[in-house]
Amino acid sequence: MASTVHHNQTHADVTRDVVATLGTPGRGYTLLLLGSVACFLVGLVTFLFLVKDGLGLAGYKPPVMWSVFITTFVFWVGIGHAGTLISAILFLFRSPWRTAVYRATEAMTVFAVMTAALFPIIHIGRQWFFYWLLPYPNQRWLWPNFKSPLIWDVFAISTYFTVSATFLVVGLVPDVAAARDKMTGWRQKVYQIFSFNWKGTQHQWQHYSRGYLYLAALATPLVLSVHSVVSWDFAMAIIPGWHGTIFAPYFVAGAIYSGVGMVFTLLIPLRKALKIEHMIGEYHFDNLAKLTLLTGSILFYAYAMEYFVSWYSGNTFEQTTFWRRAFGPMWWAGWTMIICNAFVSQLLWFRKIRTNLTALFVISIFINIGMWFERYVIISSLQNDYEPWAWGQMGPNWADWGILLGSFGWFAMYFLLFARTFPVVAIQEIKEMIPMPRKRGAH
Amino acid sequence: MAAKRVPGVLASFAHIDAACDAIRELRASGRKDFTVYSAFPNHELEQALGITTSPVRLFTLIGGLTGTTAGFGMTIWMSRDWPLLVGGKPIAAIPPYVVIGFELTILIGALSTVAGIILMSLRNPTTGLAYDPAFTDDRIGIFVPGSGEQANGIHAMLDQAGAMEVRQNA
Amino acid sequence: MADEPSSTLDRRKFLAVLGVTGGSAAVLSGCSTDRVEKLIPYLVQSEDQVPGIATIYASTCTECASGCGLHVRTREGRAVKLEGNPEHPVNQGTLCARGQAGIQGLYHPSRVRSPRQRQTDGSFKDISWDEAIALLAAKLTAAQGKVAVISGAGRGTYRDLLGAWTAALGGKLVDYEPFDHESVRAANRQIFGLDQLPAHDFAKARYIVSFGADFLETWLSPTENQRGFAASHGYIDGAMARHVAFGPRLNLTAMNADQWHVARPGTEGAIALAMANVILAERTTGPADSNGLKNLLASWTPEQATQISGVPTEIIRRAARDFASAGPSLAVAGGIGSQHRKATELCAAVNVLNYVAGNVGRTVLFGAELQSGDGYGALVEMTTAMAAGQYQVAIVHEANPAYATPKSGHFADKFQKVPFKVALSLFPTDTAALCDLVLPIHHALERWDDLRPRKGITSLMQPVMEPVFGTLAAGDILLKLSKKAGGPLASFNAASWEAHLKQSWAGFAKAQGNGDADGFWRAALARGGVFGPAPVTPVKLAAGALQLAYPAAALDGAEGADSFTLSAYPTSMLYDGRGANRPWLREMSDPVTKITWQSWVEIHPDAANRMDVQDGEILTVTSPHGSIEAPAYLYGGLHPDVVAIPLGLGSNRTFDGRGTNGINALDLLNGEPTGGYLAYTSTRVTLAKTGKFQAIAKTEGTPRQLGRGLSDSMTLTQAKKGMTPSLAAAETEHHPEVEVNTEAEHAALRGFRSAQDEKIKLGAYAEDHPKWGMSIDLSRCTGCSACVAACYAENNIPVVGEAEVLRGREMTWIRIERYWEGGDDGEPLEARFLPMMCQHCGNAPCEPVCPVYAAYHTADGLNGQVYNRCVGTRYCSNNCPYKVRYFNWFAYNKTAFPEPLNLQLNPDVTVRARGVMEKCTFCVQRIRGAQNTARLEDRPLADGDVITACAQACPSSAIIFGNVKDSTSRIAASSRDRRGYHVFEDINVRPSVTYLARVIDRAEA
Amino acid sequence: MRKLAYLAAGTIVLTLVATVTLHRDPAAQQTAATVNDSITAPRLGASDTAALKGPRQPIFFRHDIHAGQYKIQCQYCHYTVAVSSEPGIPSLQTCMGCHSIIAGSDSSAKAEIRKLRTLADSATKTHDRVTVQWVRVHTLARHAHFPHMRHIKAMGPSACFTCHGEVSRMPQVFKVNNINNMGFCITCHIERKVTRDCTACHY
Repeated sequence: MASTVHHNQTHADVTRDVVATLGTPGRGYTLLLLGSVACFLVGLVTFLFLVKDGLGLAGYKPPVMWSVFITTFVFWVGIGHAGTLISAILFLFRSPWRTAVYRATEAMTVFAVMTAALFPIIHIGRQWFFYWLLPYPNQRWLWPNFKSPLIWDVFAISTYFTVSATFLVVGLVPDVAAARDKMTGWRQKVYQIFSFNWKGTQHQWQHYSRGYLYLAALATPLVLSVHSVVSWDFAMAIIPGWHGTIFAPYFVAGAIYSGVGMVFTLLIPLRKALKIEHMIGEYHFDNLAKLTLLTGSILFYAYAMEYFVSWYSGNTFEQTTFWRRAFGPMWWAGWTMIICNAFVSQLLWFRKIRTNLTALFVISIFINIGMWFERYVIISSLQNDYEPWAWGQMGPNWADWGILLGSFGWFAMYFLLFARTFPVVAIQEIKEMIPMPRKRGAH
Repeated sequence: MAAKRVPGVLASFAHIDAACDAIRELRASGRKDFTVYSAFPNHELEQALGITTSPVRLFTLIGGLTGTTAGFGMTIWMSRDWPLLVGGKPIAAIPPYVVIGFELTILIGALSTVAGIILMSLRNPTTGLAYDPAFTDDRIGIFVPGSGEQANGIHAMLDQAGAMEVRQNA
Repeated sequence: MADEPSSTLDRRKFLAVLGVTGGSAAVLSGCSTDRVEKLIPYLVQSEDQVPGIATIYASTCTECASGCGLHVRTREGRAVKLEGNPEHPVNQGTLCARGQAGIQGLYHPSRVRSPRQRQTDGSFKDISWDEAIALLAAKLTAAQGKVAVISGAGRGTYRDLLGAWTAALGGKLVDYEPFDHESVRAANRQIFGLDQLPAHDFAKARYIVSFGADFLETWLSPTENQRGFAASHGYIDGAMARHVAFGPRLNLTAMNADQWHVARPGTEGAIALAMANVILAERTTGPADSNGLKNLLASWTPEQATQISGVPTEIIRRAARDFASAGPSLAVAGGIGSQHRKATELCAAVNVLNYVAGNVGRTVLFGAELQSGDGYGALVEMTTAMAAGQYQVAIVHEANPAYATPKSGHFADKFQKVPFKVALSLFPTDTAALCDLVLPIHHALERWDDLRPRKGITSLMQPVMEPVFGTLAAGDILLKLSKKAGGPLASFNAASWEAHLKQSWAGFAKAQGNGDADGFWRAALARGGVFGPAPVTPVKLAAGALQLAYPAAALDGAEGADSFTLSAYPTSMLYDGRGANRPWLREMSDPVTKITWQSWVEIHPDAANRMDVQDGEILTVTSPHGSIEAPAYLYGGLHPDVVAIPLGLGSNRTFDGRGTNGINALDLLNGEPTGGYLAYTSTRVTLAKTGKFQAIAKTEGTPRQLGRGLSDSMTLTQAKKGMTPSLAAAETEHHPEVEVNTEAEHAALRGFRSAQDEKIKLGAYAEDHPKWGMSIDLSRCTGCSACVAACYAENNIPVVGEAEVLRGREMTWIRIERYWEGGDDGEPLEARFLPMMCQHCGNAPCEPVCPVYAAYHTADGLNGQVYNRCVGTRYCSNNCPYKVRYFNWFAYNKTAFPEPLNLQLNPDVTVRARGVMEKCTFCVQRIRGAQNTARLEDRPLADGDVITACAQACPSSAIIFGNVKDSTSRIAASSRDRRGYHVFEDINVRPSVTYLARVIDRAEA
Repeated sequence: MRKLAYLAAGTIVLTLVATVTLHRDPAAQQTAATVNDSITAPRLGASDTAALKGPRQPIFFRHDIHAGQYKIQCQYCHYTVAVSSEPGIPSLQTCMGCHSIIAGSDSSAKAEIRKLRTLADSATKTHDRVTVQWVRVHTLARHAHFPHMRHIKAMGPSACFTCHGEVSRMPQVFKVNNINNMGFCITCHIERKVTRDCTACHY
């Protein structure tokens, strides 16, 4: 408990410090924000071109019908997972170290899913008919095909977005109220609205804490399901290299791994910028790093299994695929993924590294890159499936990179806005950790 | 909205045990209509107040079940409404529909939970009750409606229980 | 059918442009229905044009000299597809890719649209027909007989008219055909004293030897040859003819041989003579008067032949014995690609071989007299005369010698010595570009005409539609000129070309002993012509036979380590360059190399290693006569001492008027006629690396089967034993047969399937339906790609162009996969073909993954693809094991059919919009059409009511389509064949396409 | 409190059920095919066409007079409707078949028929292809194929009304049903229990 909260920190301190992060932004922040908006605009323009002239602008080379877009889609969905894991699952486990970091990670989740949700629209051939994927009543009397993993995606992603967004907002209410009570003038009015007139009466707390618990309980299986569903986009297909039973757990582990990676990338600079080092400290990163180590090792195992199974199956299609992953024309991608994910994560066995923020930050960059490439490599299985005559190479081009860049801009934009507008540290949950002062001393 | 202010006594405590004492006394004196403010949920307070489990869980349950039925109902009905054979699979195949059923369970379950929180909280409106910004910071507040002589009695009692400050508003 | 002769063309009003339904197909499949459309009625109702129903006119193909019969499918007064005329003896209902692409010549945007006159500054100006006629008439009168005429028109009434007309003028006429097979004729003259091209009956031959004759590509009458070849070489209950090929290059013909033996270029003759020698020596058979040859041939021992050609002695011996004993057998030679300085001697040798084996009169049929021109020699003669200033006016009709003759022959310069030059041409060809006056003429589908491809066959052409542009029939031009010029031409006074043709046909009718000229004409028109048997001329050895000799073929250019013998060969797609401006032929890829849109230089891998040349590296090829630059294509199917370059590209005028990319291999050749012909394999060239690279636009991913059993084959012995492909493979590879599924698995599957079947007793699936299926006999398929062309024409498949092909985005619904077998460490390189299209799987992996049911299974077993429902997730293509789904990355429907090419679009098939997936539909429009007709006639569908475009076109009838449930149908029978197998059987997708393994008659000694 | 909970759940269920059941499209109701008894078409002049529904045609051709008053069978002019997917637009020759004799009763009719005659002469005499350019009223989306003959075969000669409305009462033809509304086709196909296979129309 001691290390959760900075020693001799009072309730008032917590409120003060956190509310302090909501002040007017400095130049650095503004530049960052503008930068991310610019990136987003690049993506937007690229998208408009895709709609105008057709997907052909992107570097698609049959038989690889999916490329960077789906890669990035899966990447962002994955990022989301760490957030919900920390905020929901660790909440159920009453894990003390989560309180300081969960708000930021959960925000990350919501924005990551928002980013991911763009891709199903971007990557289809006739974007303007996207709504055909939804089961809405229409005069044709046509319904979507619920057997298609893509429809599962639609449901999984939209559910995931709604639920995690709700979870975030609900969690925010008391803290926004706290902020409100420190504010003056128009700010106060604004926060008053977002606090839904929260007062903190015993009745409010009674229903609130219960409801919050149930939300967490619902979100928990959701996290596990969403990336399983995404993994089935591949696993349900018959493509060698995709058609694997371990995909669901393997993807979920990967998702959390990549998510935590992103948490490092975001929090390490953030805590400095917002001067909340004393709230988010070594202790938290150490635990996060352990989580990374665990999921990283699961990935290690999964990779090993994939190769073993393909060899052991004696199935020539599988064998070819994995041989080419390691030694084919895209060997570099294959090894990037293995090194960044399976090997780099093993460094975290050492406490020294787990507690060295610079090291963690560097590693987190490797993780992000590695996990993007994992999806890229998986999709590259399409290059050499059953029909040798149709084999080909994938060749991303400016359009692919434009969209990728745009997605990062879009994500960063929202995250930055959030960090300055809402408490990135859960005020009331931290306070819960600090014992109330007593008149008659502690008993 | 400028609702008319409820007359009563508002005490603000810095010490949890003091607050609990006060609450116990109030309950002992047979009062239930008072309001306790705190910046975070606190077990001692809950015990002192004798809080019961919130009925929100019912919303979650019913919402969830609705979701499940909706999920399976929709998929199966829609597949049969215009039967189309794909990949030699049964027209209405259960395994793939489990996904939809599950997602809707979560979705509707979660939404109805939130609805529950809101509906339930509305049953004890806070409008017009005296309030102090410190209550979301580090103070615990107790507001007891009442006026005149009765109010003075409460005032004394709260003071004596160890409130940092007590004020009456008519 | 066009069964009435009235001259009015009103009945074929050209409405498509105005679009009753005509324009419809050209509109993309978006919901663009709100724009105002006009309905343009016919002025006069036509009896034989029912809107919405195809009308078919019989006609004749003019894409090469073989003169196949056409059925022209027209809709609302515009031709939409060319198909074979089943009654025509040459092609009997089938049609090659080049023939089908003829329709793109009709609608070609770069056609000359009005008469054009050269200005003093060299530019061209459009003028009216009257001006043009007046101008030329004046010139003709002034020329006083100094008129040279080069005619590419085949034998027929027009040629007769042109001949008489030229004679009347006192001018000289040369019949010019770039691939004229002069050497074959010369040899026949020498050996048999017959100056003609015989017909060859491949169907009857039991043993076929080709000495570099590409009879499946360009040699004489390819479609007819292929039909015959398939009939004899295709495996039918335990028997098939054997085909052995000798030659320097593994061309499509050699790829279809049971064995290909690489021979040094120019040495095939030695082998032929050796074989003849062995046959005579062993006296197995042969007519009596061949004894005279015995001593002559004695010197040509197999050993010597081995020494010269490099082909092992025992192979020659066995070939000789089998050749003699098979009877009747057939040896062919004189292919353009192997036409070297001693081509005549080669053909002579082969004549002797055929003679001693007793094939002449059985498989080699003299008397048919296939049409041919006067030969390259005659052309050169005329151009020399031109250079000498002996002509005032030169008229070139449908010929392009400026392109089709080597630069070193200086045709252009000599031709330009003629003061006034006229081209009667469809396109602004290289030759037309040199002329002073260009007169645009009708396409074969726009005019009345006839053709006599051989004795006994007179094939008619009729206008199937209004002319696309302001052109005239060449015949009418001649007659107009005659009227204008008068004088010697005054006698040509027919009212019109059509009248003249009818008149001459009246004579023909009389000659045929038919009184009712009109009825005769009517019948001929309906049938497509008058088809009788060709007379057979008895053949004896001529004196020339005893001058038989075979010296080594001389070559230009220095022999040497770094120099190679160049073989400039014609491809079956581009032919003499006529195909070069047909988008389909350019994109469909060459059947051998699978390269599209580009030129290439074939070089043997060993030589490439020696010179350290990579695939796609641009090489400078230099000969004594010129030099070209083209990317290298490493090809094992060559004699190591040979480089081969395809002909047909590198013209200055084409599709978009910007000239075909690529190079013209003729630039490297010697323009001097050798014995009256142009020697295409006669030059030594040197190669130099440029260091530049070019990505080669191949449609091939990986050319090896990797033991995945795609295109299965078995030996004749195995086939006779009734082995299944998997058993045969097990035997050949000496491993126990790999059970696809164990018995337990089979049981499980059966359970699973029956479960499936009762689960789908819902909606439309409950009723009784046919199950459409297809079978493809790989022992008949030659990889010629006629099916691909048919598919392009029938299904409005867009041409995407070189850049997109380089990104692997070609849209060929049916593609011919060409896999290599062997080739390394000494074993012979062999090719396997596999026509791959949507397999219409029972358990289609593409269907369940589509989120919007755009891909689904129809009740009659089709894998339906609903374009307008498709949102383009492309998941179906990812999940297709056969990779036969094609995506519209861009709005190809807007770019691929420039006006007026869009008039060819089939109104029964939606043109796919941008962003949707498309694929083979088993020609569902034909299925539904047949079902509609059957319903109107209250009858059930009969076997053969539905035939897919590919099956219809296939010259070797390798494709069978029909209802598998109907046990009496041909498809049901062939699906039961022991050779039948499915590709990737073990992933249990249950394809509807059954392949019958190819049978190879290996020489098991 | 429990009441509240049930209430909340109830509403959720209701909304869901509503979405899946209340989707039948009212637009997809057909006008019944009725062979109409004698009609006397109103007197109208070309000037009135602006007031009438439907696009204005180059010649004010009166379906109500031809098909209604004089009961000329649709197939007389739309000559291929029973055998082909295309109904067939009558050629000028067909019109002239009668109108070389019939010159029209009132002035406006006379005027229109005169237009027709001049067109017909010019087209046959001179060789330019000028002819009437009727404005198309019903244009089916290009990705849908509609075999007219099968519908005539199945539903009889007066089936035309089912989709095109009672043309025999229309002085100037206008669109009664949105034939590009797929629901319009499907409703009928369901009612008559005929195929709903996608590739029956889409290929």
